[in-house]
Amino acid sequence: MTNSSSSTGMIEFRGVNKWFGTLNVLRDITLSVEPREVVVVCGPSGSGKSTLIRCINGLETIRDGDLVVDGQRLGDPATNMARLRTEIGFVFQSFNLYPHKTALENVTLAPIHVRKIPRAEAEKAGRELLAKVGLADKVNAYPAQLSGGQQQRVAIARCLGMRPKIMLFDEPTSALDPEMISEVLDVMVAVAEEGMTMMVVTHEMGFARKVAQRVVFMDAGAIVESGTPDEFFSHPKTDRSRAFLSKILRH
Amino acid sequence: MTNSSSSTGMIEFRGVNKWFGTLNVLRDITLSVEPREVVVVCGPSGSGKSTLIRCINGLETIRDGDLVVDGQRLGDPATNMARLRTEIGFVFQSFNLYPHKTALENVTLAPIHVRKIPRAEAEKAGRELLAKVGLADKVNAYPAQLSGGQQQRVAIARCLGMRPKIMLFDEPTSALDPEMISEVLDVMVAVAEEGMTMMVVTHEMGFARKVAQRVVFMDAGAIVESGTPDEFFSHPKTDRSRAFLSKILRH
Amino acid sequence: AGTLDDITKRGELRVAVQTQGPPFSLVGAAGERTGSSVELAELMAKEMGVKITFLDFDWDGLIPALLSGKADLLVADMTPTLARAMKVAFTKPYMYTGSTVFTKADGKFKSTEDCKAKGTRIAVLLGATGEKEAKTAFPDAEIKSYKGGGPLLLDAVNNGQADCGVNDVSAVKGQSTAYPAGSFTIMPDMLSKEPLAFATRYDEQDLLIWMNLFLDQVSLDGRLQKNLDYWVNSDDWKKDH
Amino acid sequence: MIWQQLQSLAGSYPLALRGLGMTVMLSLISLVLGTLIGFGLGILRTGGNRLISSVIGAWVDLIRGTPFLVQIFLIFFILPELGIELDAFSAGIIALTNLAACFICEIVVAGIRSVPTGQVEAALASGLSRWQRMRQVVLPQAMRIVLPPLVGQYVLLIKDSSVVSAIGLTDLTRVGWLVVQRVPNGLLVFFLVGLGYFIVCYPLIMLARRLEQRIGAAHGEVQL
Amino acid sequence: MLENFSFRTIVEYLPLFGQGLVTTVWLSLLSFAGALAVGILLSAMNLQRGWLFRVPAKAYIDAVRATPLLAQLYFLYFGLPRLGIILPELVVGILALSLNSGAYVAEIIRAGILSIPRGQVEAGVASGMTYVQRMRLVILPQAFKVTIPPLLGQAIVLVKDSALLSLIAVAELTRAGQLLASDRFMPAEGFITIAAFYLLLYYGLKGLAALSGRWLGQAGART
Ligand SMILES: Nc1ncnc2c1ncn2[C@@H]1O[C@H](COP(=O)(O)OP(=O)(O)OP(=O)(O)O)[C@@H](O)[C@H]1O
Ligand SMILES: Nc1ncnc2c1ncn2[C@@H]1O[C@H](COP(=O)(O)OP(=O)(O)OP(=O)(O)O)[C@@H](O)[C@H]1O
Ligand SMILES: [Mg+2]
Ligand SMILES: [Mg+2]
Repeated sequence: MTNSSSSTGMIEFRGVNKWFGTLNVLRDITLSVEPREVVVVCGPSGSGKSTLIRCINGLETIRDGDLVVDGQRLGDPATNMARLRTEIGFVFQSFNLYPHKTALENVTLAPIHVRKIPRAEAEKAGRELLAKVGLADKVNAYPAQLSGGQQQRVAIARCLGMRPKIMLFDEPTSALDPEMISEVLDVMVAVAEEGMTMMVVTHEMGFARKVAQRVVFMDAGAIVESGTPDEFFSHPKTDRSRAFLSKILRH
Repeated sequence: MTNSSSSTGMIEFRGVNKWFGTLNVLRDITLSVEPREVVVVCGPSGSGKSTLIRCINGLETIRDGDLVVDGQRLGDPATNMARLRTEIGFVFQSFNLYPHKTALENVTLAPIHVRKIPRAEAEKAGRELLAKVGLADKVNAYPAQLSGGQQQRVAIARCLGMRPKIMLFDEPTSALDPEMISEVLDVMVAVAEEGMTMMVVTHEMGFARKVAQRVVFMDAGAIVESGTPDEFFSHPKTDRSRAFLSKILRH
Repeated sequence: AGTLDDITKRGELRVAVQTQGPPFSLVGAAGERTGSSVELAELMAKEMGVKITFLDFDWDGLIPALLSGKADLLVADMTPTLARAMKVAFTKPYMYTGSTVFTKADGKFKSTEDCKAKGTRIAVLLGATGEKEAKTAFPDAEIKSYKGGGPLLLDAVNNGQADCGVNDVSAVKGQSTAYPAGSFTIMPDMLSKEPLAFATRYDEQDLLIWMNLFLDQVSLDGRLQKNLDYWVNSDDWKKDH
Repeated sequence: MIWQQLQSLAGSYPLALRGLGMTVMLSLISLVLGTLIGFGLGILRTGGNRLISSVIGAWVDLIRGTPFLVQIFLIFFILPELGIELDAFSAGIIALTNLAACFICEIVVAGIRSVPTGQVEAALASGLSRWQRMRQVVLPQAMRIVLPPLVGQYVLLIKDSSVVSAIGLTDLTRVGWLVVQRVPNGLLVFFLVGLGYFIVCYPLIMLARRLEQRIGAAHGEVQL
Repeated sequence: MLENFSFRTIVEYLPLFGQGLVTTVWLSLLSFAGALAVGILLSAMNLQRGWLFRVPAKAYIDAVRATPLLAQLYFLYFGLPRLGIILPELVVGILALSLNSGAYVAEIIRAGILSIPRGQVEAGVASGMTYVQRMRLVILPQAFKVTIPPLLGQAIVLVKDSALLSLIAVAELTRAGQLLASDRFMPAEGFITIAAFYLLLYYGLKGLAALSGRWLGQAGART
């Protein structure tokens, strides 16, 4: 905590900007996520949601502004990124399962090698997690042998298995059917209630209403609106969010 | 049409079974899709939906039963699969864009080389299609430079660009936000109204209600129920589908 | 201290050889190293009262071995040309030989004159003196320089890839014995007369003087002639190796 | 005549065995060492340190770009001028190991670069250390790309080991040259030499194929 | 050997080195073109599902890879005449190098093709492309990128292997150095000059590989 800041935020964006070539993909992002808070990020496709949460564990570098995670400033030479990342779980939009490892191995790899949990114990926990997301019978299947939704559930289990302080989910239920969505969300809710900090990119408004303390709405790289789910859904403040919400409700 | 059958179905499954090792992923599927019909396939994750539609263009082979598409029996030596496939568009659950081609090239590749459409014409059509799915400004971007939802829209445009007789969509809107979903579905609806035969794996019940003539509900490799959207949503016949629907509605 | 002192102190004479084939240097059926030059070198070590160590290099490694001091002297059927002598010190010649022309016995090339026809394919060894002589003797012919030893030339002529071969006469005689008798016609006339000598370095003057003396001695007492008669001038060696 | 040649050849079998032994020893030692060093160099080279990476790159280029014969000459004949005296066998091992390491380095680099970035990101995100990322995620996937050319390289190196005859080691090829002087049937002699190499190399190729199939099966092999 | 290093003699021999270099270059170019052709053919055979093409291709690849070029050269140069086929040295040389390198190229191409994700093949199949179109438009362009570094490696091996052709009387670069070594007894001058020329060729090849990589690779690196 050498470079801790005055704020108590678990994740602190202060005037963050990012460019891809000439595209200003994150514009002046200022956002503070408190410990134990659950934040839902939504917004149109291409608005920069994935980029936003990829910045938090340093998969993307930012051009200017400060980003402080768990008291440590990213980009600071004193920050041990590998250590920090063990405290941040991440579920990728495209899963990124390890193709050469079975479902169980995908889940236990980091616990065994990073957390140094004994193999037997890690495997027991891994099996339980996979069972929780409905994959008890696919423990030994390779990713290529799994359906899209099954792969996504392995990815979620892989993240949960690390028991990090912060969890970042990038559209974690996109490949799931409604039935499975609610089961997986239940697992996530249970985790959230254990006191984890979560940022979830999702358009599952049911989930947002149920567990989120805050909804952040992004458009064209900027945070357009941010508020409690109630505020956001019932009294959207900007035209942009009203338009977005009307589509959801209509549909 | 040497091996045409008595039925007029555009896609005809007759007692189809498929195994992956010991797993009976498709059980006794019998299903007939009429020309110009739009069928929505839904069901829990891992129930065999992707496998079902992958069989239709021969990406998976079946063990027994008959599968007749556009009057041609799959697996029959007389069937020219490459020819047949030019009439079947397919949108993959995992997109499978060509990473070495730009968005536009992804869309025009098959029209130019398979349909032999002059390049200029194909590119004009491609640009229009990409604009329709909201990607006018990403025409020259490579897949790696696109967000998840943008990739998915390129995949849809790539399929539409072939103007096939039959279109198969595997969760075509999973990576999209609600706003974009409705826009893309509008494009698909417009296409459907031009008289295409469509099978769509999706859990967008809005889409199902709006354009589907029929909803097929699968579980554990078998078709559990099949009926008009009205019948299915209002009066599900089986316990299984009732349970599934209750989750959707609750959530 | 001179080279001879070093050799005495070491108790070992290090001789670089190239196992290029009978009759000068070869490996017998049982794997033993032998041949005319090899026996002469052994004789040298005996006279010095030290043991001998052969370092077996192929052609590419032979001169570096001498120049880098890995070997004290170099024993191979080497022609002491003036150009070469700019780099290494040769002893006085211990025998004379020369390049000769050979052809396949049942072929249409019967004499050296036949081989001078335009377009004749002449096989020679890369870098050997025969290569140069062939160029002057057969200006209209096509010279093919092979690498890898005399037997390869015989093989090439025998197979019809070349019409005539040019190589050292002793080598040709020695090596053709491995073929059925009468496979080759070896022309009696020689293209040239060339000396053969041992080589050492110019910074080893003492060794050079000693070797020259050695050659004088063995030719006086007949041991040189005995060696050459056994190995070069007859097929006697074939009985024993 | 053939019969007589065969008889003469049969007599040379101790020599042939010695040559084969030399070839096997030289290649075995230098392949093992070369693989270890080559993987190390490859990993270092992709490790992100500019300086290390370009130094390795320059060395690899130098070695890959020049004939092996010249390298072995420099080690055996020129190094002594700098006071490093080596016997022929050590010089051969050092030269071959260095050659192997450099070629394998390039192969490993290409393999590592072929692993999709998403995989590295997934490993980063779960906090695996640099070495764990390599060991658990990147290398196993890179091996698919690496294995075929790696074995190709092994086999090439076994054959390259014949160059050591230039510094006086009697390997299998050299034995061929020695024998052909007494048995002037190059075709036959070098057929047998070829056979000798085949006996050494073929099991290696088979082993690689087996491994490749195992890796491939786990990945869900492409059906073209 | 180095203290008396004579640049003057090297300059004297430069024309000879020049000729050798030219021979090595065009010989290697032709042989590599041949190797690519042989390699593509073999890998296409090797990737067939039926055994009729696959088995002979595999057998050929294994046999060539497991035996030294020297033996193969012997077989072609001295063996073919026994069957009544006498070819000029250069033809035999190019043939031997092509056939030899082709086996390695085949393995490299196969590995490159197998590294393409299955989804890519399926995308091609699903849009009705024929096998050839799929290969040409989807698989090979992606495979080539993975393949270029090992192909470069093979090209270098081939260029250096071409030195073996001096065995059958083809006058290439290495021979020029050997002449200097055996006429003048200046091995250091001879061999170091050869090395410098080969290094030159190597960087040339590397530049070409980088160019073709950029040309084929464009930007689509990840996913
Ligand atoms: N190559 C394979 N080998 C073995 N099993 C497989 C293979 N591909 C799919 N399966 C299994 O077949 C079943 C059906 O898979 P399928 O992809 O059709 O499901 P799905 O209905 O599309 O599911 P989702 O909605 O999650 O995409 C799953 O249980 C899956 O694990
Ligand atoms: N590597 C890249 N190079 C250039 N542009 C990129 C790159 N990655 C993303 N972009 C662009 O940045 C913008 C934001 O991308 P991002 O992935 O963050 O969107 P998103 O909000 O997650 O969208 P989606 O909901 O579709 O996943 C998009 O317009 C995308 O095209
Ligand atoms: Mg995204
Ligand atoms: Mg699916």
